[in-house]
Amino acid sequence: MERFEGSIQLELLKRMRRIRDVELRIAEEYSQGEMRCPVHLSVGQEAPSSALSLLVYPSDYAVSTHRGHAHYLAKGGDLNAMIAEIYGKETGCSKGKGGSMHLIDTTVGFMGTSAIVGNSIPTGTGLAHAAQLNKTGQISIIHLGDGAIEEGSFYESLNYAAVKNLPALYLCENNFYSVYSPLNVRQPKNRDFCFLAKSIGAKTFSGDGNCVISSYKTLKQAVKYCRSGKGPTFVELKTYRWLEHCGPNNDNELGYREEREIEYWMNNDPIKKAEARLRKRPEKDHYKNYCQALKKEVDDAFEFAKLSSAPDIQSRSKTIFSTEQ
Amino acid sequence: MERFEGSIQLELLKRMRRIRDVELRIAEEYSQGEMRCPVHLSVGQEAPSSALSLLVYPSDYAVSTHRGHAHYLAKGGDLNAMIAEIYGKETGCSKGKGGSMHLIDTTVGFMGTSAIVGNSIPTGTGLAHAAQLNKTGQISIIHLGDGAIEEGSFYESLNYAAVKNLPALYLCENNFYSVYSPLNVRQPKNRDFCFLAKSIGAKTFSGDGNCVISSYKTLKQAVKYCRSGKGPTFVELKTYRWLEHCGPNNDNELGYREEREIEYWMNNDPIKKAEARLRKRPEKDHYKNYCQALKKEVDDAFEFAKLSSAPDIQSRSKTIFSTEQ
Amino acid sequence: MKITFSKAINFAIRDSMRDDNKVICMGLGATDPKGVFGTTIDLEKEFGSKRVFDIPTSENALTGICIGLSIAGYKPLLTHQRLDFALLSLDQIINNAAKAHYMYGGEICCPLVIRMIMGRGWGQGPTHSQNLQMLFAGIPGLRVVMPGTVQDAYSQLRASINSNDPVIFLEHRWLHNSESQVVYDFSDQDLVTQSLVKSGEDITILACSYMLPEAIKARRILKEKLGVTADIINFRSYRAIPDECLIKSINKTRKLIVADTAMRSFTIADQLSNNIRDLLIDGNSIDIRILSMPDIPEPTSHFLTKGLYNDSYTIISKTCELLSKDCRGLINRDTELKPHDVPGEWFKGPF
Amino acid sequence: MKITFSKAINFAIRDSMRDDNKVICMGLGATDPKGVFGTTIDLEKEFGSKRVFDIPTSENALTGICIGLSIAGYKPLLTHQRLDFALLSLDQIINNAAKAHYMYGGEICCPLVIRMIMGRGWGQGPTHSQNLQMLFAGIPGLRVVMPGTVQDAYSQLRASINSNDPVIFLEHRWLHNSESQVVYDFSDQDLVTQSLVKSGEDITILACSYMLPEAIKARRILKEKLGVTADIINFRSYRAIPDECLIKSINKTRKLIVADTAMRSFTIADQLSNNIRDLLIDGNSIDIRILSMPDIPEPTSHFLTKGLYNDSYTIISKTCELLSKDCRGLINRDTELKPHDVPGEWFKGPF
Ligand SMILES: Cc1ncc(C[n+]2csc(CCOP(=O)(O)OP(=O)(O)O)c2C)c(N)n1
Ligand SMILES: Cc1ncc(C[n+]2csc(CCOP(=O)(O)OP(=O)(O)O)c2C)c(N)n1
Ligand SMILES: [Mg+2]
Ligand SMILES: [Mg+2]
Repeated sequence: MERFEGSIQLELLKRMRRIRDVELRIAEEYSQGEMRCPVHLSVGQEAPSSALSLLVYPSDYAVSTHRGHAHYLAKGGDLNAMIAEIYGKETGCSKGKGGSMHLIDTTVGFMGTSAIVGNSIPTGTGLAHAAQLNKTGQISIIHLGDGAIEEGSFYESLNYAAVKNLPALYLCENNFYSVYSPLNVRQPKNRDFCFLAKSIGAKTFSGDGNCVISSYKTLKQAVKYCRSGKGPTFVELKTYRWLEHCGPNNDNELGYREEREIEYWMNNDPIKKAEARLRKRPEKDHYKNYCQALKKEVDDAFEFAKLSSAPDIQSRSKTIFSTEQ
Repeated sequence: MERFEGSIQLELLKRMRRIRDVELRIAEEYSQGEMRCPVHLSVGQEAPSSALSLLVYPSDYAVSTHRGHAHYLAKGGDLNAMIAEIYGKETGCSKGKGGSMHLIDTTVGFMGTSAIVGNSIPTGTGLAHAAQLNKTGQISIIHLGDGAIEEGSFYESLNYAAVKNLPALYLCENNFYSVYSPLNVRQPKNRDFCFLAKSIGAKTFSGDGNCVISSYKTLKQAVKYCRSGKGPTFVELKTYRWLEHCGPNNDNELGYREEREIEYWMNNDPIKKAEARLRKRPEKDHYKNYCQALKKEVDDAFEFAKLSSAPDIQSRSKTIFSTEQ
Repeated sequence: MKITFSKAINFAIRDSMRDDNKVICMGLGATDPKGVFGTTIDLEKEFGSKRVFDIPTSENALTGICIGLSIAGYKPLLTHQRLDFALLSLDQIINNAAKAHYMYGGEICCPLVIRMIMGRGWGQGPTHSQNLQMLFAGIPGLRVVMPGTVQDAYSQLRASINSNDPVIFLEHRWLHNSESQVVYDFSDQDLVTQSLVKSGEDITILACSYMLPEAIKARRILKEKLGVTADIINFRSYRAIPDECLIKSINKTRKLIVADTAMRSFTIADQLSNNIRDLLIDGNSIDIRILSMPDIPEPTSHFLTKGLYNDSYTIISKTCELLSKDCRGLINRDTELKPHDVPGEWFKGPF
Repeated sequence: MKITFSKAINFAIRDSMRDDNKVICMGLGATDPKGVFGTTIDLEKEFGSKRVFDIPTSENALTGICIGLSIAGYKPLLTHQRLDFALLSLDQIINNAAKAHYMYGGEICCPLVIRMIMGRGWGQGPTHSQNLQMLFAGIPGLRVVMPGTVQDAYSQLRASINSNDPVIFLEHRWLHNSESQVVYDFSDQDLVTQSLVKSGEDITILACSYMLPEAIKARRILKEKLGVTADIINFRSYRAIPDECLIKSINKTRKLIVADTAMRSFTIADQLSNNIRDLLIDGNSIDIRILSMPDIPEPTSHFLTKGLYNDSYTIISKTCELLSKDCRGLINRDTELKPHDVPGEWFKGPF
C-alpha cells in the first residue's frame, strides 16, 4: 500500500465493486425471466478493466466481446442504458436490437462488442488505424479472451497492427477456459501468450489479473507505450471467471473445473484483497459511503430498465440501412 | 563437395534440372495460346522441392499452392498428366477440370494444390492428422509461400498441429514477394518466420533455399524430426522467383524488384552452382546423358499433352458429387 | 421407446462410429459435460479421445483439417454450436470441400459432415439466430439437409456420415427436445428426398426443419376446426428440385405453401416454385405462397421478436388466406403460443 | 472523350478521394505497377501512402479493419482481385459490416465499399470465376451493385463510396476494357435503381454486369435480322425489387428474360420473378425466362468451358424461343464469338 497512492487504490476498488455489484444484480434478477438474452458475466474478472479505466480517456476507442459488461462500464459506458439493453428496452444502448452481447456507447469511445469470438479484434485494429490517422494521440483497446487467441483474426490483426505500427492495445483476460474447454485442448502446452504476441510483432506486458494493483501497474506501462506511438501492445492478465460461462449461476457441479482450482481463485478475490488493504486506511469510510451510493445507483438502473418502454415494434424493420431507399 | 555424397548431389541436380526444363518449356510454349489457364512458374525456386524429393516417400502426403508444378514433380507426380492438365486435356491429372493450379497425383501422395492463398494449409494439416491416426510413420508436407504466412489459416493450422503434435512439415519458400508486393508492406520489419512459427508451436529449421545442398541438409533434419513423431515442423528456405508472378515472361521492366536484387539472385542460381560443382566430378557424363534423356522426356510430355483428346464436354457436369442422385 | 431429437443425433453418431472406425467426431464442446445440447454425450467414453475431441476456436482451419482427414479416408463430423460461427469457414467450405471432388477430376472424395445448429428466440439476436441454408444450398457439390423429425435426426445424420460427399447438416435448436420413436435405419435416399408425413386433400404444405412440427400442429387445428386437410411434406432435403411426392401432391391440391426458416431473400422456395411452374402442366395456375422470415437481422429484444417467427398460427393464417377461409378465433396466438421466444417448458435458457 | 471501364473506376476513386479526405483506398496490389487492372494507377502518387496502400494477404482481418476505420468516420475502399478471395471474409461482412448499423440501434454507420472482381474464361477455373452475388444480396444491410457500363463504373462507384452503408461492388473482369464517354456525376439513386438503356417493343431483357453489353449486341442483331426490338434494362443494382422502369417495360412486353452472370441456383432472378408475378396485374401470365450459368463449378479447361457462358448468342436464342422465332443463321457462334474464353483482343492473359 505504501509506494502506491491511496486515492488510486480506492478508485480502483470502487470501480471493481461497481462492476461486481452490477453483475451480481444481473445474476440475481435473471431468473425473473425478464432479461431474455444470453448473458456472460465477469464476476471474478473485475481487476483488468477497472485498472484500465483509470488509464484511458473517452476519446480512446475500445471494443469487446460477448463478455463485455465490465469493459463497457470501465470505459464509462452508461449503466442505465446497459441494463435497459439487457432488458430489451427502447432506452437500451442499442435500442434493444443488440442485447447483452452488443453494447455500445460512442460518447465514451466504446464502439461495440461482438457475439462472435474474435470478430471485434479486426474492428478494434481498424479503430487503431483511424486513431493513427487522426493524429490525436488516441489509442484503441481490444478486449479479448484466451479463446479468441485461437482465431486467425487475432493473428492477422496483430500482424497488420505491427506492419502499420498502430496504437492498438490488445488486452487479453486469460481465464483459462473457453466455455467448458480448458487451454490444453486448444493450445499447445506451455504456450506463453506474450511470447506469441511478441513474435507476431507486439510489445508485450503481463501481470496479475486478479490483483488490481498489478493490473494497474502493468496496464500503465502498456498504455504509455501504446500511446507514445511505438506500436501495437499486447497485455496478458490471468484471471478467473466465477460463474458459468453463460448465464447467472455457478456451475461448479459440472466438474469441468477442479474444486481446488475454483477455491484457489475465489480465495484470491481481487476485491476482497483490495478491501482488506483498505481496512487499515482512512479512506475506508469513503468507500463505505460509496458502496451505499452504489447500491442506489444499481437499484436505479434496474428500475430505469424495468420502467422503460418496450421498443416500438415498427423499429425492428428500421435502421437496416442508414438511409432507407 | 567432400563430406557430401556425390551421388546425392547428382540426384539433386537432376531433379532441379528436370523442374527447370519443364518450367522453361511451359514458358516457351505458352505464347502458342494452347495452355489457356494461369500458370505460376517456379524457375529459380527449384532447390527446396528437389531436396525434399529425396527425403519423402510416396506414402507421405503433400499439398501445395498456385505455384505447385515443382512440388508436384518433386513428389513424383506424373509429368505427362501435369502437362496434359495445363493443356486442358482428358489425360490431365484432374481431367482438365483443375488446370495448372489444381494438380493432384494420389498415387504418390500428392493430394492437391489450391488457387486460394492459404487454402491448402489446413488440408495438409488434416492429412497430417490422418497420418498420425494411421500410425504408419507418414508425414504431411505443406508447401507455402511467404504471402500465405499472412493468412489466419496458417496460424490456426499450426496451432492445431501443435496441440495434436501432428507430423506436419510446413515448408515455406520465402521468395520475398506476393505478386508485386514486397515483404515490408505485408509483414513487420525484421520478422523472423522461424521465430514466429516457434512461438506458435513448431520446431523450426532454416537454410539456403538457393543452395540445394543446404536445402537438403536442412530438410533432412526437419524431415527426421517430423517423422519421429515429435510434432509440427516448420522450415524456411529463402529463394527467388525469376519470372513474373503469373505467366511465362520476365517482368523486370515493371520495376517492383530492383535490378541489383534480381541480378544477385540470378547469379546465385542453384542449378548453375550445382553444375559447377559437378564439373570436376566423374558423374558429369552421366549428367550430360541425363539432360539429353530429359529433353526427350519433356518433348514427349508435351507431345503427349498435345495429342491427347479434349475431355468429353459432357464431363463438365459430372463428378460434382461422388454419387449422382 | 421414445427418444429426443438430441438423443437421436447422439445415437446416430454412436452407431456410425460403431459401424465405421473411420468416423471421427469433433467440435467445440464435443467432450463437454453438456455434450453440445446432449448430442455428443458419452461418445468420448465409448470411442476414446482419438476419435471424439474438443478443438480450438479456429473454425476456418478446422474445416480444412476435416477436409484433409476426409480425403485421407476418414469421415470427420464437425459441429458448430451455431451456424453463425461457420461463416468463418466459408472459404474452406465453398472453395475447398464443395469443389474437391470436381476440381481434381474425381480423384478424391470429401466425405465430411458439418453440423450447424440454428438458434431462435431468447435474445439470440443478429448473430446467433441466422438460418442461412441458401449459402450452402446454392453451392454445387454440397448436400444440405434439414431434419424436421426425430427420425430424420437419426437417419439423415447416419446417411450424411455414410455419404462420400460433403454434407451440411442443419439442426434447429428448437427441435432438440422433440420426442418420438425411431427406426434405427437409414438409406442414401435420406439425403435427397422429401417425405409425405400427413396426407390430405385441400392444400400442400412443404415445411422444413422446425417448421415441420408447427405445420403438423397447424394441420390438426385446421382439420378439427375447419375440416380442411393438408398434405404435409417434410422438406428435409433442401433442394430446389421438386420431389415426386411433392409433384403428386400439388397436382392434387394445386395449392402450395412453402414454410422455410430462412429469410425471404434467402429461401430456396423461389427457385423451387419456378421449377414447379416449369415442370407441372399448367404450372402458372398453381397458387404458391412462401412463408419465411422477413429480410431483417433478428433483433435481440423479445419485445421486438414478438410476432416475428413463423409458427402454427402463421401457417394457419396463410392456409386460410389461400383457401379464402376465415381464420379468426382458430388459434389465440398470445395465449396458446406463449411465450413466443422459447421452444417450450424444457428450455431453461440462456443458450 | 472515351475512357475505359478501368479508367472510370480509377477516376471514380480519384474524384471521391479529392472530394472527401476520409476516403482510403487499399487492397492487394493497390500500389502495384499494374494497379489492379489499371484501376488504382496513380492514386498513391496523388494521395500518398497513408491513403492508398497495399495490404497483407489477410482478407478476413482487413475487412474488419475497414469496418473499424469506417465506424471511426473514414471511408475505406477495399479491393479483392477476385470475388473468390473474399469468401475468407464472410464472417466480417455478414456478422459485422452488414449488421453494425442495425444491431447497435443505429448508433454507428459502416460506410465501407468492397470491390470484388469476378473472373471468366482463360482457365480461371473453379475458384477464380465465381459470381456469387447472392451471397451478399440476400443479406439485409448490404447493398450490392453490378455495374454494366462505363458510366456505371464511375457513377455507381462514386455513389458507393459516398454512401453511409456497406456496399459490395461487383466488377466483371471482362468489362475492364469496354469504352465509352462518361458524365462525371452520380447520385444516391445509382445504388438502388435500374435503368432503361434501349427501348423496344417485343420483349424485356434485364441484364446485369457483363451480360449487359452482350444483351445490347444481341438486340442489335435481333433488330437487324428479325425486326424484333427489345427493351434492355441495366440490372445494375442487384435487388429482387422490380423497379419502375422494369414494371413499365413488362407491362408493355409481357415477356422477360433475366440474364445474370450467376449460377442457376444463385440468381436472384427467381425471387425477382415471383415478386413480379405478385405485383403485376395478371402476373402469372407473364412469360419469364432466366439465363444463368449452370449449377456446376466452372471447369478450367477451355474445351470444357466452350458453350458454357452466356453471350449475345444465348440471349438471341432465348429471345427467339420466347417469341417462337427461328434463330438459326442469325449468328454463328463459333466464328463470330471466337475464341469463347477471352473478352477480346485486348486480353493477353493469363489473369
Ligand atoms: C466464432 C465463434 N465460435 C464459437 C463461439 C461460441 N463461444 C461463445 S463464447 C466462447 C468462449 C470464448 O472463450 P474466451 O475467448 O476465452 O472468452 P471467455 O468466455 O473466457 O471470456 C465460445 C467458444 C462463438 N461465439 N463464436
Ligand atoms: C485468398 C487469396 N488472396 C489473394 C490471392 C491472389 N494471389 C495469388 S498468388 C498470390 C501471392 C501469394 O504469395 P506467396 O504465398 O508468397 O506465394 P508465391 O506466389 O510467392 O509463390 C496472391 C496474393 C489468392 N489467390 N487468394
Ligand atoms: Mg476464456
Ligand atoms: Mg512469395
